[in-house]
Amino acid sequence: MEHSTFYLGMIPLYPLLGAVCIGLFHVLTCKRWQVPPLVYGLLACVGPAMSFFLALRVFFELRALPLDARFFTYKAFTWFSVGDLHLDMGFLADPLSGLMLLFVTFIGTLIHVYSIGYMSGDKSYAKFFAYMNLFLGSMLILVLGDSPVVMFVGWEGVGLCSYLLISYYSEDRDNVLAGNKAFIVNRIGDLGFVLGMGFLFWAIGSHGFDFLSLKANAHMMTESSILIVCLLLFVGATGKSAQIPLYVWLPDAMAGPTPVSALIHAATMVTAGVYMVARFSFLYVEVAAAGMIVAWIGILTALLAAIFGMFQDDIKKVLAYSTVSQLGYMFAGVGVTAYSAGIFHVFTHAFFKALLFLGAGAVIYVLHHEQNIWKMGGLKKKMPITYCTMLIGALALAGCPPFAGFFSKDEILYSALANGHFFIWLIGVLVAAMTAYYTFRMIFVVFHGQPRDQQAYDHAHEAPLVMTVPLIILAIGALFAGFYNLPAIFGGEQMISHWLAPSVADQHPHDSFLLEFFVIATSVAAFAFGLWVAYKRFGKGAEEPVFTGFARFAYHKFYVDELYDAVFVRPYKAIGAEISEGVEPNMTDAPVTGIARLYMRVGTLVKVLQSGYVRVYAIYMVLGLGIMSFILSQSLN
Amino acid sequence: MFAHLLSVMIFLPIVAGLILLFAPLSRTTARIVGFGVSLAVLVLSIDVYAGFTATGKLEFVEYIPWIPSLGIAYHLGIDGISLFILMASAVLLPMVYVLFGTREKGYYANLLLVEGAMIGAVCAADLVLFYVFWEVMLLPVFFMLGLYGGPRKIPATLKITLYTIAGSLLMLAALAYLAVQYHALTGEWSFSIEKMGLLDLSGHAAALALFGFMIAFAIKIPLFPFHTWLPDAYTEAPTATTFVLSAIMAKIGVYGVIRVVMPAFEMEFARYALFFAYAGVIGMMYCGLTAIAQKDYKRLLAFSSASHMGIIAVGVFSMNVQALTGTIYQIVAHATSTGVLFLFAGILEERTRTRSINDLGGIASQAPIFALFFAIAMLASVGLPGTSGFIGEFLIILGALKFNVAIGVLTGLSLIIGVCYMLWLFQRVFFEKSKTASERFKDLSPVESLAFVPVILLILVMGIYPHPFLRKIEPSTAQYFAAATPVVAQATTVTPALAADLTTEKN
Amino acid sequence: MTNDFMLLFPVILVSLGAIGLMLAATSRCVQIEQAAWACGGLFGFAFLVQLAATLTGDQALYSSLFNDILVVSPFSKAASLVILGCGLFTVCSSLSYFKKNNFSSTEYYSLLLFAASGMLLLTMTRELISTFIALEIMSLAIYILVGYDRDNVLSTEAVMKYLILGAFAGAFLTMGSAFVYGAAGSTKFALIGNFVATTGFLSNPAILAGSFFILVAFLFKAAAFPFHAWVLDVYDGASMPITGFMATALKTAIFAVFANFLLADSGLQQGWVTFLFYIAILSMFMGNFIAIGQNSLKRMLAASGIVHSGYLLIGLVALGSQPVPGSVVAFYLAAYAAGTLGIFSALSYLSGKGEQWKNFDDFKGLAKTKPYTAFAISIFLLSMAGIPPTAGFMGKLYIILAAIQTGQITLAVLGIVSSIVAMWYYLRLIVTMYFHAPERSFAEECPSRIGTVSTLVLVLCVFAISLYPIAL
Amino acid sequence: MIHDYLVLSVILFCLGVVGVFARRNFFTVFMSVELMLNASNLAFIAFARLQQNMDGHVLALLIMAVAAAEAALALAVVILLHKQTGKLDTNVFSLLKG
Repeated sequence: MEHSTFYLGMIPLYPLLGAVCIGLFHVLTCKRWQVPPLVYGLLACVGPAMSFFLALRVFFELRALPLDARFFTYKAFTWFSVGDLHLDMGFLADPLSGLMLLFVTFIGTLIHVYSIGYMSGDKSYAKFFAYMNLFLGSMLILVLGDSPVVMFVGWEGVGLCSYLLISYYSEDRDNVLAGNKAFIVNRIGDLGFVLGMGFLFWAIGSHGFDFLSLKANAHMMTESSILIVCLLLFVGATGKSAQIPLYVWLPDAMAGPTPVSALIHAATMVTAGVYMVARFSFLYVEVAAAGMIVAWIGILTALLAAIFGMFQDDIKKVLAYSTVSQLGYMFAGVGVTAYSAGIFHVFTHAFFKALLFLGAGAVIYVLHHEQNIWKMGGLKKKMPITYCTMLIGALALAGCPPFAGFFSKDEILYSALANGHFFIWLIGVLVAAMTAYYTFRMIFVVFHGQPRDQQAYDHAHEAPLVMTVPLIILAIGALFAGFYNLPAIFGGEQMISHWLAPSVADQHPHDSFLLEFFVIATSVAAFAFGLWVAYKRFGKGAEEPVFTGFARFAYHKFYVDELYDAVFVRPYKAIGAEISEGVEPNMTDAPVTGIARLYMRVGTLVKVLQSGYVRVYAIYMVLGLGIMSFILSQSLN
Repeated sequence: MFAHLLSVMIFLPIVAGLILLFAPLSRTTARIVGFGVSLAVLVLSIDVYAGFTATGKLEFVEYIPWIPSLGIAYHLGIDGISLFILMASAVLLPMVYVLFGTREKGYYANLLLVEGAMIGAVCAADLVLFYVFWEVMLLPVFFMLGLYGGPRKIPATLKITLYTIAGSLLMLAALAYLAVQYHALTGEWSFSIEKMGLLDLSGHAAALALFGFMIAFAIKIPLFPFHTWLPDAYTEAPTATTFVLSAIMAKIGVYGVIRVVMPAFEMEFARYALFFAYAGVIGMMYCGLTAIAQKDYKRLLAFSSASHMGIIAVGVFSMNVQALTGTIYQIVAHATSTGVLFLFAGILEERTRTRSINDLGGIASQAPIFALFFAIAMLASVGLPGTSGFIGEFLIILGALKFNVAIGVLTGLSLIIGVCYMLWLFQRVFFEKSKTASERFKDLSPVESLAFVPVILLILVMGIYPHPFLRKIEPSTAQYFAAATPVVAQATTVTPALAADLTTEKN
Repeated sequence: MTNDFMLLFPVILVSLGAIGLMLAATSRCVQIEQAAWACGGLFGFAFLVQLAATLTGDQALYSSLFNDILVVSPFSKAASLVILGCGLFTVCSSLSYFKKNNFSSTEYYSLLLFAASGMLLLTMTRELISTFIALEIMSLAIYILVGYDRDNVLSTEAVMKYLILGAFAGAFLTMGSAFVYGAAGSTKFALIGNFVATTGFLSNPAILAGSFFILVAFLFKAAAFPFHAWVLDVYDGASMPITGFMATALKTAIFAVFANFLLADSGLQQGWVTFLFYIAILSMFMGNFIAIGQNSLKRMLAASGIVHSGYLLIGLVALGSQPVPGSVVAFYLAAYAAGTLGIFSALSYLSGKGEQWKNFDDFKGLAKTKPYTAFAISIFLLSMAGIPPTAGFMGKLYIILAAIQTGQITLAVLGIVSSIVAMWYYLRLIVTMYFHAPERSFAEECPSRIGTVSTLVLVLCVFAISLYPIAL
Repeated sequence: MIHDYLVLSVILFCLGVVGVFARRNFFTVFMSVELMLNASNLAFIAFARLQQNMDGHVLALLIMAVAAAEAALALAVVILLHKQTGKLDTNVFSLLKG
């Protein structure tokens, strides 16, 4: 390419610089005078905005390229090179990363704007925005990284930021614990990632460890090794994207400020796993088994999270579980090798889930950080804009045509069925119904019926403009994002699928009108059913139910957290304590101290021999003499 | 740049230290002198670094016969491996004088002595000279620990001293054995470390000698299960001593393995490498697990340091260029992260007068700068990408994976284990509500912050742009695997096995 | 013949000086101080002469005089250097010692000279008669010096024990030499060597028993394991300077003659190597174990002396491998002498009147009040412990090298192990001096200048010997 | 012929040895030592006869001289001991021990 690709490196750099500037500025000024928060807010919005425009530029430059060579890279510098391992700090722009780039920067910017309002009156305002910018930067590195290792840099970076932002209200121990949980669980995943990279490197990495050359050399690898690598990488994905068995951190992560939940734990970071699987699609398509495992883990997670979601009473927890569940869908999608469908769902999900979170945030904001839906109710009169936008988001999430969620979900379900995974499809449909149910349960309880907390209700009012505007914009996105990939049946030409085709190894089922129609029908039916049930139960306002039997079991999330705590956390701590109290002094250190003690003992014993009687000394001599001569005589004959 | 640069770097601090010991000076003067001298060393070291052209051979060589009849010589020289330990000590030690201003004269004098001795040990190219510095290194630590240590200092002092000397005396026997073998082989006496590479020893006696060396180094590193002196010593020692011990002295143990043991005992080394690697991994997990149960943050850091040394050891024994290079890199990273953490712990102790984690809390809100620096060092020590910790750890894991899959996977566990106790520590000390002890915690003064800034920057730079550093290391490490030595043979016997089931490549 | 006298010059000098002082003592006009200075000067002069002879003298390995009764070899030269040095520093420490204790007299110094002359002879003898005579010249003088403080019960007891056991051992020596003479028909080492070489060692019981007895006598004087018991009590009873003198000069002389005796013919050495092997090990470990339990510095040092005899025995076992026979032993002796003398010369002015302070606990916090002395003592201790860069380390290194080279790897390793064990009681004193709070102000000792100076000089020696090891 | 002398001298020597550690009186102990010395003298003379040269005689004479010197010293010590404690039992003198 003759045109310079330098700006590719700038994309992640802008937010990072923003973070550094804010941080330094804060550190230098905090001691002396009080800087108006708005300054930081605006400062923070600059970086993401710049990146967004650059992302647009990337997008258009990619468009300009011919389909078969639709990528370009920028190598900032040689990162490190040891033996036959050579790594550049390089960035890769191809349709996949281009798309991610677009909506990550777009939504990121919006949420920064939103945060200005939401975080107003928070004491460590600057810190928040520094973290947010840092996050965005790392996320962009993750997206743009041209080799697994560079990707891993962003991968861990976003993990760190999520930790910092979850434990943002660090006064409260629970928040910090939630943060630790997130970081550690993510680290477990990262171990998988690292080992995966390790095997990958020793297999084919010596021919170049960036995605392009890996893709080129993938054929050298054996089935088994590909399977190993894929699974290890998927472990990483489950950690980052909260899939079974590592999903437990995401609900707790809601401890952070709501914009964080929206940006990190709904729209962008958690989808990194899906993105990574799509990135490595050239490996996953090689072995069907890997894909199958991914798909099943995904769909089961979707089911489980949906079940939990039906019984939550914290508005953010409901959304959190719906996120997990939707992520499950995405994995199901990429698992059945419908990568574009998966990414498409990531795309749409980003809009409507961010929308929902921000809406919920607005509600929480006006109710002074009240999150329990059973303390809300009838808010639609008080805050109409929030209501409308959230309704759109809900419809999108529930998969009601023609909202964004419908198309993407439908795409996944269709390709699942079309690729012959009947049960995955079946569970998918079931989950769709449940999704509709719990989404509208939330909507009804929060906005319809009578206010449950009159006094709080009276103080409620519409959120400020700086918060509602992003809501509206996102709502528009949630409305229309779906049309970008309009399936043929609706006369669309699946723009995104075609867009992604160069970078992901899709395996398109032959389109069959009948099948597709059937799938659409079923999912619409599922949506309608879920909506109907939700309306029956909560439509006209309902009191907080008392859970019994299975419901109670589900309400406590099948006691999975307790299980993990009992099986992993406690034993770990117990072992640690045991070693430091028991093993260290009594076994490892025992020989040393033992020798020392013995040695002193001997010293005191030997003193006795020095009796002080000269005769005894003479006897020693003679005895020594005798023994020696005895030995001598022995040696003689 | 002038001749005898290394000698100057070695003896300038030693002489200055001795003068300080005997001259009746005020502690401020001592501090200033100490700071000045260590800065001078720093400048010289930068000169060395600039002049160092990574050829993989010894550079800045000085050779003066000492005991001709036995071929013992005053023989100095550095290569990519020693250079970085040299740099670490030269760069890090000046900080101490800035941070701890209220200590006795002897404290600073001993610091100078230990600096000189450590530089000497790293630069020595003659076994006897190496041994001399190796032992001299210990004496200032002995005195600092015993004179200025915590309440339970004397038992700790005796333990570390006797333990370490026991090890090094075994090494003495082993190196005598080497020399005699060399004499038997070539008919001439020599203690030159390079020439020991000509030996390829095997058999029981050689194994004994190998273990003689290994025990000495294992105690210094410390490698499981020879680490038991460490918690007491690190905890009771004054901060600077702990810092020196963990940041540099431990590394000289690793350096010894790389420099002396690997070339001389190729055969035996290759035979026992797996065993030692397991020792390293077990130590990593053992200490990592122990750390989580500590109530005393200095003790916790001590165990974490030991745990990381375990990983470094794995890198040494994995016997491929990635792992070895990673080891050297990790050595510096560990010095700048864990070592610096000890400095923070020292500041914490000075200001809160407590070492118990339970008495602390909420410092992040009291002292943002302190918290920020601590966090960066901590993240480096848990090997977060973008910090110096990651590069080394990644390379080591990579290499270990090639050497032996089990070792590799276990080494990987350090990603998790390290994070557990570090986050716990950070939560209890920096987050949550602030307790009485930490209520009025004073943030770093501008001077102190300034003292830390270079290291913090180093952590980040080494994480983001490691290439220039690695370029100086790699030639020296690559040498070990250039020729078809048994080490390489051993290493390659593993690789095809691994590669074969990874790739269908037929060539 | 003149050449012979030239080579013997130091001995002659010392013995004449001894006689002269003895005569001078009869007249009142000679002050003790003057005698001391004279004695010291004599030692110094002899030392210089010997040094000159060593450095410039003919490098012939053996130059035998008085038809092979005495032999001057580089080894004997080195040994006599050490002895003369010991004498010099003993005089210095005596000077500072007698500032506190007043039982000295002119004869004291002449006896020192007598003992020294005996030792010098002992380093050169290559023949049983002269060995016996030299040994006795030395011993008799030492006996008297040990019991010099006539009012002190302890020193009397010490001399009593020493006298009985010494004479006992002497009797063994004579009996042994009788048998050897009977078998070989001559008392010259060389001829005995030839005899053993021709007839073989084990074949002849007389040689066997004789050499065995002689060995016992030597081992007794060297305080090796089963014959070590006297050493603690005698050192404890004797006065500080004399203890130092015995610990260093006497040991040097004995090992010199021991080495000569074994060197004279490899046959004997080979014959006894196994015994020496076990005795070396036992001495090292028993010495250590005895030393651990001691609270008195003198007794600790005595016990450590046993350990060092063990090392020297290793040197004797490995005699064969040394470039210049006995070089390792001589070097080790020099190193050990420097350290030990240093400690004793420091103790001579620290121990106070009637040696009231000679336990570990008496030196708590010495570093606070007397930093330089404490530092010096630490250096000496480290040297004895064999920590670089002190002389002791080099000595140990040489011993280990020699042992390994002769294939005595077990011995080398055990030697190392024992020195690990030994670390404890050397460090113990350092810890006491530095890390404990002072319990008494060390005001009452006025360190005489001469004492401090000699100590300082010895510190320098400790480093000098290690940094410029004379390639023996 | 010679052998009888030797046997005798050995017997004397052994007697001396036994005396040294069996008896407690300082005098007796020292006399036993002298006995040992004389035993060796006897051996020397005998061997001198056997070897037909004079070295043995020389040695014997020297040994006598030395023995005399030692005896003198021993007597001095005896006087000291007696002056200080009034006893000559060697077991009394065990202040230095341990």
